[in-house]
Amino acid sequence: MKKLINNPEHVVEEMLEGMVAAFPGYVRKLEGFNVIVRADAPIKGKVGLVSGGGSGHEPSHAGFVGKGMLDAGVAGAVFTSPTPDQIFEAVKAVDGGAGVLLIIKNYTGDVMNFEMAGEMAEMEGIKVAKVVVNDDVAVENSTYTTGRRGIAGTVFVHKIAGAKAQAGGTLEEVKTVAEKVIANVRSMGMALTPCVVPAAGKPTFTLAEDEMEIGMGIHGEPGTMRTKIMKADEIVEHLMSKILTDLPYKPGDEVAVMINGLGATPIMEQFIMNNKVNKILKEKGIKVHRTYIGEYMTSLEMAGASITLLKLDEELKNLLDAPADTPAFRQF
Amino acid sequence: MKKLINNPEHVVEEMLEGMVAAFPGYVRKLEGFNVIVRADAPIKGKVGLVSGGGSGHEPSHAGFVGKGMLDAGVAGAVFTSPTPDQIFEAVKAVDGGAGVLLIIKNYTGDVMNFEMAGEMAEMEGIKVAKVVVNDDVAVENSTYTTGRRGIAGTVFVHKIAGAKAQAGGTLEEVKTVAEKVIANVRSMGMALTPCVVPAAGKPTFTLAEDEMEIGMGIHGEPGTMRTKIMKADEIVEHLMSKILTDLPYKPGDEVAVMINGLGATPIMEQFIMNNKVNKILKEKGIKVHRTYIGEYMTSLEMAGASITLLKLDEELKNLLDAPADTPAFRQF
Amino acid sequence: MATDTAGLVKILEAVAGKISENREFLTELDSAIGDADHGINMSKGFSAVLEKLHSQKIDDCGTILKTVGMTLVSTVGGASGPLYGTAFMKAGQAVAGKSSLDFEDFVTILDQALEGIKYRGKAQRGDKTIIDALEPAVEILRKEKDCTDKKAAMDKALNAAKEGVEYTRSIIAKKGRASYLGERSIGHQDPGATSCYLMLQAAIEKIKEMSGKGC
Amino acid sequence: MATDTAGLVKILEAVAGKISENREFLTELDSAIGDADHGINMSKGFSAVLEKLHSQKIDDCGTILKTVGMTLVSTVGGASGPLYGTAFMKAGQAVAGKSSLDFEDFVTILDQALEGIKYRGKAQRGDKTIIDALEPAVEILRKEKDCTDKKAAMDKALNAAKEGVEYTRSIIAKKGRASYLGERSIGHQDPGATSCYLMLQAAIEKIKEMSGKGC
Ligand SMILES: Nc1ncnc2c1ncn2[C@@H]1O[C@H](COP(=O)(O)OP(=O)(O)O)[C@@H](O)[C@H]1O
Ligand SMILES: Nc1ncnc2c1ncn2[C@@H]1O[C@H](COP(=O)(O)OP(=O)(O)O)[C@@H](O)[C@H]1O
Ligand SMILES: [Mg+2]
Ligand SMILES: [Mg+2]
Ligand SMILES: [Mg+2]
Ligand SMILES: [Mg+2]
Repeated sequence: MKKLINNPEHVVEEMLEGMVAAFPGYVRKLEGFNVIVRADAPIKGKVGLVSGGGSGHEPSHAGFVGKGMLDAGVAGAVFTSPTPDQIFEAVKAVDGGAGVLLIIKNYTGDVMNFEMAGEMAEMEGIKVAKVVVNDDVAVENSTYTTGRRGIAGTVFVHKIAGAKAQAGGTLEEVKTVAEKVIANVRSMGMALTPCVVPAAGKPTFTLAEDEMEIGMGIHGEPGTMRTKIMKADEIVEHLMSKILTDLPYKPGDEVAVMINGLGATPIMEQFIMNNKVNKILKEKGIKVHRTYIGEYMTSLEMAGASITLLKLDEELKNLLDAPADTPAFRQF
Repeated sequence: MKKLINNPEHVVEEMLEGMVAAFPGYVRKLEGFNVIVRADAPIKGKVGLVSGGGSGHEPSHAGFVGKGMLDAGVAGAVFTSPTPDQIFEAVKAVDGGAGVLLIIKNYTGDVMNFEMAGEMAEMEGIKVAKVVVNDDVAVENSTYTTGRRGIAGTVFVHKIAGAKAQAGGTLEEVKTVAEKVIANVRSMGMALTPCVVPAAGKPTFTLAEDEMEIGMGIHGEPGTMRTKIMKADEIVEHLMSKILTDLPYKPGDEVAVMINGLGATPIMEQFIMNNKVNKILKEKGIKVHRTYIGEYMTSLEMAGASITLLKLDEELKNLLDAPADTPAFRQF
Repeated sequence: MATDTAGLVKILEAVAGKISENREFLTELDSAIGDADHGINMSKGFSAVLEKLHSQKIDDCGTILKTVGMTLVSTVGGASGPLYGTAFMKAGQAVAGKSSLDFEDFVTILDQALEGIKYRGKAQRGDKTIIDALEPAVEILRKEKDCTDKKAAMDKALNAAKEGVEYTRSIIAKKGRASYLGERSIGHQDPGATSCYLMLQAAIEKIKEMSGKGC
Repeated sequence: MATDTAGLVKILEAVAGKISENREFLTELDSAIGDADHGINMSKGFSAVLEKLHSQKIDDCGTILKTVGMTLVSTVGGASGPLYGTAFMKAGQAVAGKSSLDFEDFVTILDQALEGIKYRGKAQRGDKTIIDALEPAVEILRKEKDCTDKKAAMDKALNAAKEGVEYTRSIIAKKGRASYLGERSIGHQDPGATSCYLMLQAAIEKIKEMSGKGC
């Protein structure tokens, strides 16, 4: 295991301290909790947005805490949902009287821990709503099972719900627009290499020198297909065909694109992928409103990337275009 | 070699196309050249800033083309300086009548190719000045040799010279402030793994599973020391001791910090490094004015990071704080 | 067969010990169809439980169980934290104020634990979860609530839990992380069902040991 | 011993062939103390040179050499592109307008090439660069400019270049990428000095071959 760390047991605390040291104007850490909140939280009258999950997906979620996006990011142990008491602290710290929206990625653990935190908050008289993001089309959808995983599309929920809250939306309105994003966002990823959870010290799966995994999860959950490495264009075609067929698209539709590096993917390769994404969309007559390229929802040092498409209407476009100023997401 | 590419021969072109497709509002590509310029170039009356070098360091340099930073980024083959004709095209495209500053990293090839381009431009009557960045303290300095390499500190030159040009500085003024940055910026890096140049298909060097290289260059040039992997804190101490002793520092001094991931380093680890950097500076009474964490000057998929300190005075602080809006560097 | 608060703590110590002994085993099961942390999470939680229980003397069985639940919730994380946490908290509510527990209480506790897990996780039997071990045991105990041979009833219940664990090998996971595997989850024993069985085993052994010969 | 433009093109073809044959070898040398691209860069450049020279007929030796130089500059990149490019461009300037070249011109060409490389790279003998091969050869040719046995003079010059290449093994690199290695650059032969020697070797062989017996 080659890592720039001191002690696997302390990675989350040291990371959060290093983050606050870097961005004191943006964020602060709740003493005794692995919770990052806006430096100026709570903001009176504004709906508070709380997201979080296991660590190892940086900059998600604490990196998106700031004006126009989240009010708090709760950091669990690496790849492990945070516990309800941590989430509850976050909720209390950011509630400005207008209620708090919990943005949850659809994993059993995350859903249950956030739910319990929500119950705790409601017992204290804080209005809480929640949305569950499930954008990963690699996983078959079914109401009888856990359903799809939440991956990089979550960042669009942060952005758009964040803009709505910043604009003064009520808890109900913010929740409604978050659900609209969830209904319109689809993602899928692939990996060239696994990653190593610091405390485990060994890779979550193994891939031969000429193999890749398609559709794996951001915690290294197995994917839908293991194949020989393909060319970037072929990989993009495969991912895009899954993403584009999961929602009805027609010429003239507009989308936001996100190419999300999983941790070890050179930016060069992310741009090469976007080149093909763009060509495919052009062929289909789908217009790209905005593109995001970089690391948004990583899996430690996994090599690979995910593609996310968010289908836009006027409301979503306006909210996506609104400014945001956070450590890891800035837009004028 | 595990890469998300199509053909090693076309990586640079496809990357640049993918970049323009992602950020059409920010940049465009000069037809037939591997040159990215501001979408609105040339800007009448503003000094033009041109930087560049081998590819593989993304987002350097094209990612920093935009308001408040560069006017053009010239992309050579991977790890190979661009040729003078390419640089010359960039100069012509961004000259708004006030002259052009070439920002060059100190590598023999880069220096000579930019110099020739400058000669070509002057023959066409374009005023050209140049600065050479040499921030890497890993390399012994001497006027009799090639001298120190230019690495991540170059991004501070882009930022500050860019702000000066944006504010209407003359070529002479922009050059002077760029040189002030160069005189005050120091960096040093380390690697846990090598990287693979696509056309070569094999790593530039090899490291055992428990080894790391300290002071290597961003093209995989050998470093000053190969040792067993150390804890992040020890690594940071070593790098900081080299950086902090290379310039006189006293309590009360102010710096900008950059923790630069080399490509495969999880953001988590960059924050952990910053935690220690911050503690060391605090102990010495040095004040952190701003911190930048992320990928600025990468080496493809190398795992590792560099630390950069820029010693600030009022002028540099003001220019560093000025807004910038580029694909890879945004600041309100 | 009855136990006071000290006895309850002893039972919980046995449960904690069992989990700690099986840390690697549970993690290994989770690595096949999950994310290789079930043993780690659970033993971290029960270490915290032991610390908590030893740092204060609580003279109410309900509060003891609620404390266990709250500690698990705030230390385990993942899926099993809220599930087992809710289970213990619900069980604690059901015996609130009692300074000693009898066999009937034991049945109530497991019954309420099952309710808690179902409420929290919304899974049902056959989804390849904790429930596949717990529900068969609870069903037997409910029927045998008024039996005379409590020991035999407990053994029968434990055996049913064991069979439930075996059964999880043959089915597709429909809840939790293993559900992403679809068909590929078949053939693997569920970590949560296994930890549930181990906890029951430790508790029942300790109860039998403490109650000497007969109840 | 004199050559027209066609002969000059043949000499350049021989040079290009030699570089292409030694593509791997030069790259290997560069991998020890540089970035493993010298052979790749140079052969890419000379492929472009051949294409350029074959796509148009130029009837002036100076323009031919300048074309070679400009092509190298715009295709090789790195350090060797501007260095060899400047060398050929300077050489071309020195024989501008000539439709044939004699031995004296050959000496001038190499002399000016050396000047070009020194101007561009600011290195001097002993820095472990191209100059360590080229300057010894040029010094001999300067002295022998008016000799009678031109062939012997060329052989002597080539030999001096070869010794220069050998010499680079024993010294520390002070310029170029290898200089970052400091002491560790000792023991390795310089790629640029080697490519320079190989080019001289190919040119001189071709000149001797074309001029038959005696000049
Ligand atoms: N909805 C659910 N209801 C009951 N048990 C569940 C549910 N989801 C998961 N489980 C149980 O949790 C176990 C996994 O626990 P653990 O590994 O600690 O959590 P995580 O999956 O978050 O890493 C599974 O083996 C399964 O028995
Ligand atoms: N300043 C200089 N003057 C003369 N020759 C030089 C100089 N710097 C480097 N060289 C030569 O260039 C060679 C390396 O060329 P090449 O590998 O093509 O360029 P790069 O180092 O940019 O990859 C070295 O072996 C050396 O002989
Ligand atoms: Mg887990
Ligand atoms: Mg090179
Ligand atoms: Mg697990
Ligand atoms: Mg080289």
